[in-house]
Amino acid sequence: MENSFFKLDFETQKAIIETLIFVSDEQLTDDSIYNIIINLDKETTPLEHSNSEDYHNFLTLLNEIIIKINDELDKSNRPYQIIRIANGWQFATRQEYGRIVRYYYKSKQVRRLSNAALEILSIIAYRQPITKPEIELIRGVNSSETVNSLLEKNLIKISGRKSVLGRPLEYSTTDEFLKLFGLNSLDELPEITEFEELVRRELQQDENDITLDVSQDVIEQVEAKIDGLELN
Amino acid sequence: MENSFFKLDFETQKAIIETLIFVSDEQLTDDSIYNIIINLDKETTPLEHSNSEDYHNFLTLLNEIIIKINDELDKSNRPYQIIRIANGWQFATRQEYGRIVRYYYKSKQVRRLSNAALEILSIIAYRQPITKPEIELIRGVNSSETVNSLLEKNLIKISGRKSVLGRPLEYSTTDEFLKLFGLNSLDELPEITEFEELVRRELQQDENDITLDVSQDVIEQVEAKIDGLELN
Amino acid sequence: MFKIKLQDFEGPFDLLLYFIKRDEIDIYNIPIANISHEFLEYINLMQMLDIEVASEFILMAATLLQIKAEMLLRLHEETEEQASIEDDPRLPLVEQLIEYKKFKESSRYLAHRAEEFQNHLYRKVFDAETKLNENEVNYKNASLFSLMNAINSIIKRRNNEIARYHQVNLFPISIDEKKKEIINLVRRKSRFSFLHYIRSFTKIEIVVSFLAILELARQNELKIIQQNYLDDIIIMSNLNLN
Repeated sequence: MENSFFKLDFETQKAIIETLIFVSDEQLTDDSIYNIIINLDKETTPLEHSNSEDYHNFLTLLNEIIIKINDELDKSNRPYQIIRIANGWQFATRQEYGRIVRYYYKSKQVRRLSNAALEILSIIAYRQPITKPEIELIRGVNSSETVNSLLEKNLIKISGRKSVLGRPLEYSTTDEFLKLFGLNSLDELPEITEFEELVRRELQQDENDITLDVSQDVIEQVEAKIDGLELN
Repeated sequence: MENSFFKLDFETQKAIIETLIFVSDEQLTDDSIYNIIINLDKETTPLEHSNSEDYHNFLTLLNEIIIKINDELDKSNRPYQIIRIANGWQFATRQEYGRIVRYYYKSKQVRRLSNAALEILSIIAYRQPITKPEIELIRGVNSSETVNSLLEKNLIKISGRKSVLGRPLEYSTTDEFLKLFGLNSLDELPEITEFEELVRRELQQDENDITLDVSQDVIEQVEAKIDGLELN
Repeated sequence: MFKIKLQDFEGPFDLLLYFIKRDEIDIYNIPIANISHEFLEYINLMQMLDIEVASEFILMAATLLQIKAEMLLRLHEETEEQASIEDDPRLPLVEQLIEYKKFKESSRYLAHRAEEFQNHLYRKVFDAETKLNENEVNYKNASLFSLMNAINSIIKRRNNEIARYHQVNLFPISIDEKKKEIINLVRRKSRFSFLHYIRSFTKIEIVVSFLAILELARQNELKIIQQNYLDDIIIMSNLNLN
């Protein structure tokens, strides 16, 4: 355990984990907590860690911390705690206050889709049917949790399997989605050419070479300009 | 006090308030908390309450409750508390833990506003509602791009149209603005005259001795310069 | 053409205020001849470096020349008399400058507040959803506009990543990166020579460094000193000024 997180005292570790879960806009998986903490010291994102001893020790510590936090929340009579949901951690109210929460949501309609959810919804809306690896290629980040939560919310559905290696699941939007966004059909979505361009760039794996959009003669012009500058 | 909320014991009242604030992803105003609580029993939305005795008593109780909650959060070492922001109540991390977590979340950089954006924000903050031409008059430079980006960031909003020729849009600051700068209301901003004094002190060396600074040989230089300029 | 547009390179008021502060000039007694001379030189420099000169700068140059002309006339008319403040042709400009500077100061105050407050982070995700019937739910940000915004933010994010990749090939370093590098250097060394600094740079890197230093000086992040025209430039820490 070289990482400095492990050298902190338990109270500080606990406060950091509690804060991370508090401020995250998605439920936090063990993996993502681990990555956030490891990244503190190293610049690279660790991959292939799931079997490492460090990771194993981290999981033990994390569980200990969350049990302790919930214990404290319980003892000080807080009406919420950290729960395990969709393979991640997040805050939730205790059951007995559920009625208040439900009332609050009903009256205020204050719920929001997270940014991640909106991004994924928009990608699926425009590119359906689409697989999770393709979504992640476009977004550039892991999207499993949010895809699952959108499935739960019934805003997207599994519509088939792609006939490529591994036969990954394909996702499409639902009628719920149309209703929520006030659309009669997907045709009513505005066209976004820039988005098309991005998708083309990301999904055409054959085009590995990214061409420079600055041509040789522009470079020459710049150099001529700089030569002129030195004369002055 | 007919409402049953007031008949509950303090612990339950506290838990209800804490739940409401914790559940909300925005700051909750005194009014909205009052409305939710009143509505818990009745199905109708009460209006015109703000002068009622009930409302007044409620405010006293609410303040008492929030002080108690924060006290408990403090004692049990939670890394967050309830703060007063943008005319409402909201859970937020304590400074010291926010700092640590921001450090961990390297990828999630806090948005840093450009100097131009800050200038425009302060002009709007003090002069709202204000039109873009009026902003540009003060800054002496085109400000369209930055105004648009502030709109996108939801730090300013279009609040109306000025009744002059062309009916230009008027801009005002938003609650987001208050939250970004940790303000409860615009009244918390220092008086603009304070800055004026600062500026005068800084830029005025000697207020009594004002002389013209143009001598004969400068005149010749200037004339040569003006001639040169016309050639361009 | 190779046009550079400096981001947040603010307007002519900033430039004038910079001159005034640098030379410790009394704002009510601006040496208009010197200032307009320097202002024009600056515009020339911008043109030389192919920085897009905003029309506001041209307008300000014209204003300065006009004020100068008016002062020349006054000089002829009232050689013996003491000039009164009220009809000083510089006054309207001075008032504009003060008005602007006032908000510039308050914007610094705001920046400071934001800095102080940025460590209060708000709670984001909360699970109340599982306890509700999803069909009753109305998401208040479920609008086409927010979908468009989401796409926009993907495009921006991805383009930034790709843009970074592009730059590696053409420009080894951006103005922003250069600014960071220079700031670090100034913090470490407190002063250094421009000529020494650029001795092993490519031409484009020299230009980028120069622009970065100009910008930093204008943002009051550092101080630049040049004894004589065409001399070496000394870059200095600005810490003692704050």
